Amino acid sequence: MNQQAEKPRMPDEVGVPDPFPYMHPVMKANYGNWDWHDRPRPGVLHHVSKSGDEIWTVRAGTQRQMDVFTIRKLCDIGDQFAEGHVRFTTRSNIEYMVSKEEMVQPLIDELQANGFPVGGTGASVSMISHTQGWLHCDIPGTDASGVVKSLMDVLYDEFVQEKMPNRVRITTSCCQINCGGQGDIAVNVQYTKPPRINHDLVANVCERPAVVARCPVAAIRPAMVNGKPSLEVDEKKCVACGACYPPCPPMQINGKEETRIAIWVGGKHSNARSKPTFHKLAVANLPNNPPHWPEVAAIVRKIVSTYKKDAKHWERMGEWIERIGWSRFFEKTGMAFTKHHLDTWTGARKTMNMSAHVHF
Amino acid sequence: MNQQAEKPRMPDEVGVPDPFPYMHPVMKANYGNWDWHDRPRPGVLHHVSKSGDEIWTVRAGTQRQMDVFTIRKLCDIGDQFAEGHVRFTTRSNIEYMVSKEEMVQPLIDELQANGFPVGGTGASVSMISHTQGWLHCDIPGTDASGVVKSLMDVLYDEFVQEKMPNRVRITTSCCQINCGGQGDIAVNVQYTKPPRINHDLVANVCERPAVVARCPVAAIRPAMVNGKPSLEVDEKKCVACGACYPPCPPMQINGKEETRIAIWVGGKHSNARSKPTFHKLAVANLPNNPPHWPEVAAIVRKIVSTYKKDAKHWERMGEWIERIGWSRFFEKTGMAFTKHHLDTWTGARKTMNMSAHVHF
Amino acid sequence: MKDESTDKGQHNTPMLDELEGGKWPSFVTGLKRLRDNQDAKYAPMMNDLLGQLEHSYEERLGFWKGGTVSVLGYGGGIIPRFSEVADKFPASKEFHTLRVMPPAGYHYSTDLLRQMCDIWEEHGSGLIAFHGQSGDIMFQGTTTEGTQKAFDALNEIGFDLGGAGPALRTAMSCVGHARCEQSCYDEVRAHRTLINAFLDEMHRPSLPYKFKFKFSGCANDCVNAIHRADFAVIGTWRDDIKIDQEKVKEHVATVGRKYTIDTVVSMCPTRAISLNDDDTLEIDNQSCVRCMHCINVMTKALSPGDDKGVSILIGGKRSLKVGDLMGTMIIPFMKLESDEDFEKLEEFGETVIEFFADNALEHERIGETIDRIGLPAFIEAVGVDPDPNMVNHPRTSSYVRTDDFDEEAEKWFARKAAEAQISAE
Amino acid sequence: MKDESTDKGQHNTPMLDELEGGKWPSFVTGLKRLRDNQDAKYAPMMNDLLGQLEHSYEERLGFWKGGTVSVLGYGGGIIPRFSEVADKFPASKEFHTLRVMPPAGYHYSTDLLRQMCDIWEEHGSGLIAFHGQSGDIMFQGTTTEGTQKAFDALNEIGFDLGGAGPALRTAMSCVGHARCEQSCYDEVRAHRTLINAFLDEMHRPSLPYKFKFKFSGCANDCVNAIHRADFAVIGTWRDDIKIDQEKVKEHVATVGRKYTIDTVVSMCPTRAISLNDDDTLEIDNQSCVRCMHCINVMTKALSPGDDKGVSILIGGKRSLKVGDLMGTMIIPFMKLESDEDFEKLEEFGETVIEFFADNALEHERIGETIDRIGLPAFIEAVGVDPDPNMVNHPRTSSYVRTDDFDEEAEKWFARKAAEAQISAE
Ligand code: SRM
Ligand code: SRM
Ligand code: SRM
Ligand code: SRM
Ligand code: SF4
Ligand code: SF4
Ligand code: SF4
Ligand code: SF4
Ligand code: SF4
Ligand code: SF4
Ligand code: SF4
Ligand code: SF4
Repeated sequence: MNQQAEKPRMPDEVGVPDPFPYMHPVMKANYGNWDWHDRPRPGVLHHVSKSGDEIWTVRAGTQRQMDVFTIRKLCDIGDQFAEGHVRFTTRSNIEYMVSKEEMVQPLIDELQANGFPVGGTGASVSMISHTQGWLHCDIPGTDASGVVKSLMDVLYDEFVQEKMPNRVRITTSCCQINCGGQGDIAVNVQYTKPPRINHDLVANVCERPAVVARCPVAAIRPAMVNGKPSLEVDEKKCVACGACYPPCPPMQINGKEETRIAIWVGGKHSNARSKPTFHKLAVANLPNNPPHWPEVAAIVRKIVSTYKKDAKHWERMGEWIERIGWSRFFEKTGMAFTKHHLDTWTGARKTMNMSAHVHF
Repeated sequence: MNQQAEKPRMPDEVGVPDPFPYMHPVMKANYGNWDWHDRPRPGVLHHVSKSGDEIWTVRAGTQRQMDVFTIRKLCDIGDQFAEGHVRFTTRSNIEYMVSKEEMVQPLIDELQANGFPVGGTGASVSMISHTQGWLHCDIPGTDASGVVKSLMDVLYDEFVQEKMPNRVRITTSCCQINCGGQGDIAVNVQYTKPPRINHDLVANVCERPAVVARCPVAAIRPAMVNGKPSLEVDEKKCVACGACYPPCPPMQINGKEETRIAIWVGGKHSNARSKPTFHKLAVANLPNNPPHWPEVAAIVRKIVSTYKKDAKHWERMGEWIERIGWSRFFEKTGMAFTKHHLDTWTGARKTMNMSAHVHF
Repeated sequence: MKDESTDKGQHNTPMLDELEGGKWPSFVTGLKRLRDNQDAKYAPMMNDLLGQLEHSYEERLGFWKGGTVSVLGYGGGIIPRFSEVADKFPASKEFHTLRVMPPAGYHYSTDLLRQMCDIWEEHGSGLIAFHGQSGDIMFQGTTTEGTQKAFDALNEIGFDLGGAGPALRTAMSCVGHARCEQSCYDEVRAHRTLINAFLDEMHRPSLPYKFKFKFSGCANDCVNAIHRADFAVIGTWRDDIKIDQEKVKEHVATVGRKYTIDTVVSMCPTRAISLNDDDTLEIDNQSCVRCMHCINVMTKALSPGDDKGVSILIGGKRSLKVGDLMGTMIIPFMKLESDEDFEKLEEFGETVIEFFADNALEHERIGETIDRIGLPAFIEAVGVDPDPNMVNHPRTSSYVRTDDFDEEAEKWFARKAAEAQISAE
Repeated sequence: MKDESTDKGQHNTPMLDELEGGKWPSFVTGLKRLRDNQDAKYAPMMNDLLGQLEHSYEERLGFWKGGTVSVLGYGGGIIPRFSEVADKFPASKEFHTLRVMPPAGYHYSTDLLRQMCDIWEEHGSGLIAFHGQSGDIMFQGTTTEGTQKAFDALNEIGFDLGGAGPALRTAMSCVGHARCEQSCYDEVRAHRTLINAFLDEMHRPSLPYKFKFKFSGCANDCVNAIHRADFAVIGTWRDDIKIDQEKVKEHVATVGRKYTIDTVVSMCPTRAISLNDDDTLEIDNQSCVRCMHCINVMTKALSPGDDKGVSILIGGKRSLKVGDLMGTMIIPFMKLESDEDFEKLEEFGETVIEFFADNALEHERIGETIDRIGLPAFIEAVGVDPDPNMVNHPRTSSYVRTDDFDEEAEKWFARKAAEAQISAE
């Protein structure tokens, strides 16, 4: 900016880096040529190539939001026990690939000794997908890292063993936007009150037409308040979705008591058997209770253990519930079915049971 | 009205008549006490009661729109061979109930001798459900009786035998209102042009706000035409549904060439296996070609024979197509899949394939 | 074009004549029989009717228009038809239909049928349909004058008009209890109880639009109730499917293992059935959705449970305005055995009809009303508690205000506690 | 409340401290390690960061706000964060995140990871996430000044910023070809080809809203592409599943017949699988929808066919405005092996992005655009022919004007004839 002589460095727009320089040599050599796999034990995958090559993968949990010391510790383990190559999974687990079976156990031992749980494979509860929360986001209703840590502490045993009917993929989201997406279980912020508007700020901070346009139920209209241009919310219409808050921070949607947690179940991304599905409301209005969110944890635990006990092998959470019926799901998990569970959004008609299929 | 002395007869509002006086005695005696049934041959049902009583039912086709001579002939047969009790089914077939097995064959012989096809049971093509058409309705685009007669002539063999994978239930409707409802195959009028308005009549005949309200796409607006209050249609919006025609006959939707036939497949009412479904468009724009509707008949025949050859036992038309995929259905039946097959109506999103499930 | 109007004899009907060939019974032949019955009053009418129909076949257009015709004391039940081409076909210039309610379940004695024929030869065209798509006997073709006379005669032998217009409509019920082992309730009684309770709504149309009841004894739904009735009553059961394992084994022995797996096990919509290695069946009744399939296939080995009753689905209709709707499950289970049970059903029917009368817009079916106001508002209005069986699944959208969730949940828990109390007693 | 602002030392974090217990690795412990690394430039920042976070835990509110920060030449890729409580926690008043694209498939050498750590200790907070939900490496916590420096250093070792704002976003691809036998195409190549072709859209945001690609090697969809990508590329195959019947028999012998029926035969979504009496499998490949289930269960006995390629689904997103959408099947099959195949994929990607740029409203995802204009209009705009695989089933509504049906049908027949021609050649 000032009298600096140096010419500013212009970026080298390299784009997505080539992974081959970093890839484990056995994976590189057998790229696109794998034949089958099995899982010798929880946390370990064993892949066999058509060439006869084999590779063992050991998967371990991390806290995702990692300090460099943790990362370097993981590197040390990788250098010492695992040929210096790792990858991170879609769920922020770390994977070590080794080319010899006898390297598996020492690697596991070392990981465990350093507090990294080995597991997350097959029919386990894998790491919960993570969002930013109070640590970094500008609109959060809760803290993702804290919720995830609390839940993973509770679900630890189900991470390190494979005793579920099928994989359980949990997501958290720290506001209703839901960067965490769909899950077998989704722990999401649910706002319960319309935004409280700080009318003094709206005129300066918010592009009013854009805010009006964001509201999914057309509940916002421009208005003059105290002689200044502001916005007004029709509280009868407002579904407390919070969509107006990011483009207009003076429309505060969060509140110490008003921001609540809802738990959703039966979301599924894979196309295995059934088509992908959205998750469905299980319970709303749970308190947003740091640092341990015990009410949330209790329910997640209950859902997981009921699924574990009741579902058939390979049934995902949603498939299990569809089979036994939602009545029984609510009964077995001790939750309530309310009018709020009946969909009222666009296309609600298609969620109604227009058949005589009935579960008793 | 004039100097008539007699007091007018006031109705006796008896409502739905009690059927027991007319019911076959074995049915009456075993009302609510049946145990199992089988079908000894096409057109014949055999029901066994928990009491040990048995009853045989012989089902025969009729033309539904019956002259009294046909009805009396059916009565004669009933008196002579079938204990004087009959019923008509949901599909206008007649059923004779007999209490002894040895009465079955003579009854069948007599029905056949008189031109009444015996069949329509089990995995057959039953009578096509019937609407009024040119014979009686005030808005028809085609003739139901004629279409049904033409098709049943073509499908006769499939009525008298049970060689389909499961029952085939065909419906016809003589305008887009579709009194015939959903069917494994539905043969329905499909309008192809917006209504032609006779502006001179609108003011006298039509309650304009009611007509405007009927349009599902809000394509009608009140307008002054030649100085008279009339209606105008936005032809870009109009989906040629014909809903404005019944409340406003000057909005003529029918035309010698413009009224066409569409064929739909995969509607299902039963809850057996899959939930009930709506039928889906197979082909549109077929000519409305009396007296034999050969283009329609050819396609119905093709669909029926393909289903017969290809489906698994107990699969209904729609279930079969879902299994083999719509691509293959269009391929096997030699029909075209066009942009018009992609739904554009409310809730269309839910008809899209939001999965990687794909048929090749 | 043939010169029909000047020809005093029978109209030429070359196109219709084509429909006398083929093996299926011909309605044209029937119409001609009536035309040719020269002694009968209706012969000229049927001649012109055939003429007009042939004219339609040529022009590919219909030539009837509506109007207003009714019988004394009633506002509905007649479909009036006036010819638009009466100049050419004067004898059939009026050709009204009487919609008459049949005995529930469509049972007839031949004697009764003959009486009906006689009446309709006397006062009408001799053309009768068994039945219309809504289940009416349709006496088709009479004059305005004949309408009243025919009605009087039919009424004398115990028959009444059905519905038309914005009114309660004629209902349908399957053969059910009378001849079907799958039947889970007394369809005749339910059908007659409900319709006869609300006859006023049928005979003096004053509802926002039509309202139809249909009754099927089980989920096979042989009267298409879910698609085609505003109020569908479907038989079901709450306890376990009854299995005769010996008959299961016989079935497997007869049709084979693979075939049994393919047609029964694989076809169960909820994977509730498993084939044991000894060729018996294991049915997980908690997963079973009472679809009827396995019972349909193994009519001897399997049957519905003993704790029978009905489900009620509301809102079926065809496509006008919003598109087709099927009925939505509103009452998953209602016992239907005792007099009180039937009274409850009647009360619920009344509640729903009243709701419809008070809340539907003009020309709006109840399914559309539900669509418009939402399921939660509807069930609240008719006094039904939310139940998971009403939906395929709970909401997927977070766009809802849940600050009273805990109170709503309390209602559920209180209800469940009360139910547990009752069943413990 | 503790008097944090006056305390020159470390903030008390009693609530956060609670999260150091339990067996799962603790992010709090990690943050404290950074705070406690007194030599490091970032230690004060991390102390205040912990302080602000504790404050959030107490108040149950977030205290960051956005702003504008970028690196030279780029318009996106940085998530700027300014503290609203900087008076209390001044050292972390700026705490921006760099979104950096990882190697496709998330492969790292330990060496590379160490380099990244070093850079982030030098120019940032020492806090890194592997990875964000969109797949970025998130270097979290630096000042506006540090942003540029960190970027420069990362760029030097071959890394580039990912997406933020109304722009092309960072993509994700599953491990696929590198270690998975289910993989049906070269995910790395597809991922790099597409994203690197459109980098300009990522680095200089000018689209109506975000646009995400995701790549999964098969229908197991290990990167959640269908729900969470505007453009999902999913591996599939056109020919038959490969069966090793001997391995099938071994599987049945190991797990049992009943178990095999219950977990494989009954679970196939299209009843394409039948168990023969000799414990081999019969698969009806025309009914198979490539769901992967049976292959997942019998990894040794079954595998995808040889004629592999990809399906493309467009329009996935989360719930803003219209509610959640999943991608719709737009290209049921595209071969993806030769250079030309990859060029075609790139061309199609470009067409779609251009369509999006030209037609979407502001802040409208492409799924919403499709919803608004209808599928027929969308496919026409991107030059794709209608295909039955795009829908669960054809339309059920008759509300459509079909007078050009025959011409549309001709297109289909011509297309099919041309295809037959090609495959005959
Ligand atoms: C490593 C990873 C891909 C990556 O590039 O990072 C991966 C790897 C494998 N997945 Fe996956 N999946 C991975 C995320 C996913 C996800 C996405 C997610 O978790 O967010 C899904 C979709 C989940 C959903 O539906 O919501 C996913 C759905 C599957 C399925 C389908 C399971 C089902 O029945 O629905 C399979 C099939 C199977 O289990 O055999 C599968 C199978 C596999 C296999 C067996 C594939 C193979 O042959 O190598 C791999 C080992 C699985 C295991 O853990 O036992 N993978 N897999 C991801 C590990 C995440 C983790 O650390 O937990
Ligand atoms: C960082 C991250 C969460 C995480 O901790 O992993 C994230 C964080 C934010 N997301 Fe997200 N989203 C992240 C992945 C997602 C995903 C998941 C995905 O990409 O697979 C989704 C759902 C899929 C989708 O694209 O719809 C997602 C759906 C949203 C939406 C809703 C979009 C919609 O159409 O419904 C918004 C709101 C918006 O864009 O206006 C949003 C907006 C945001 C913003 C920018 C909030 C805002 O408007 O200020 C958050 C910035 C937080 C921060 O301080 O860093 N984020 N966001 C993820 C990106 C990290 C990365 O680059 O790797
Ligand atoms: C007589 C009749 C009821 C009546 O009160 O009139 C009737 C009678 C029986 N039906 Fe039905 N169904 C009758 C119309 C229907 C209808 C409605 C329709 O055709 O418009 C349906 C719904 C069709 C649909 O889904 O669109 C219907 C769907 C069934 C089913 C379900 C089949 C399926 O797999 O989807 C069964 C089960 C079966 O076949 O075992 C069934 C079974 C039966 C059984 C076997 C019940 C029994 O145990 O007695 C009866 C003999 C069936 C046969 O024909 O072999 N009935 N049945 C109707 C005869 C119509 C006709 O003449 O063709
Ligand atoms: C006669 C009959 C067809 C047949 O030949 O069987 C029939 C005939 C007419 N129907 Fe219908 N509908 C008949 C059963 C049905 C059914 C089937 C059913 O009840 O199961 C349906 C579909 C189910 C439903 O209720 O939606 C049906 C759906 C309609 C509709 C569309 C209603 C909707 O909401 O979509 C109309 C239009 C209207 O009411 O405005 C209609 C209107 C008509 C009118 C009154 C046309 C008009 O507005 O002038 C027809 C009089 C024809 C005539 O001259 O007799 N008809 N109509 C059926 C009644 C006979 C009977 O009483 O037994
Ligand atoms: S879910 Fe909401 S609060 Fe959490 S990171 Fe995403 S946008 Fe931010
Ligand atoms: S919270 Fe949602 S519904 Fe309420 S005003 Fe804001 S955008 Fe509209
Ligand atoms: S389908 Fe149309 S034309 Fe036919 S009877 Fe019904 S309303 Fe009349
Ligand atoms: S035909 Fe249908 S869409 Fe067209 S103007 Fe009439 S009611 Fe409206
Ligand atoms: S609906 Fe059920 S009870 Fe009624 S006839 Fe059909 S199969 Fe029997
Ligand atoms: S009735 Fe239907 S759902 Fe129940 S076990 Fe039989 S096939 Fe399965
Ligand atoms: S999506 Fe398919 S190919 Fe990719 S890792 Fe998962 S199972 Fe393997
Ligand atoms: S891949 Fe899926 S659809 Fe295909 S045969 Fe296997 S289980 Fe069935």
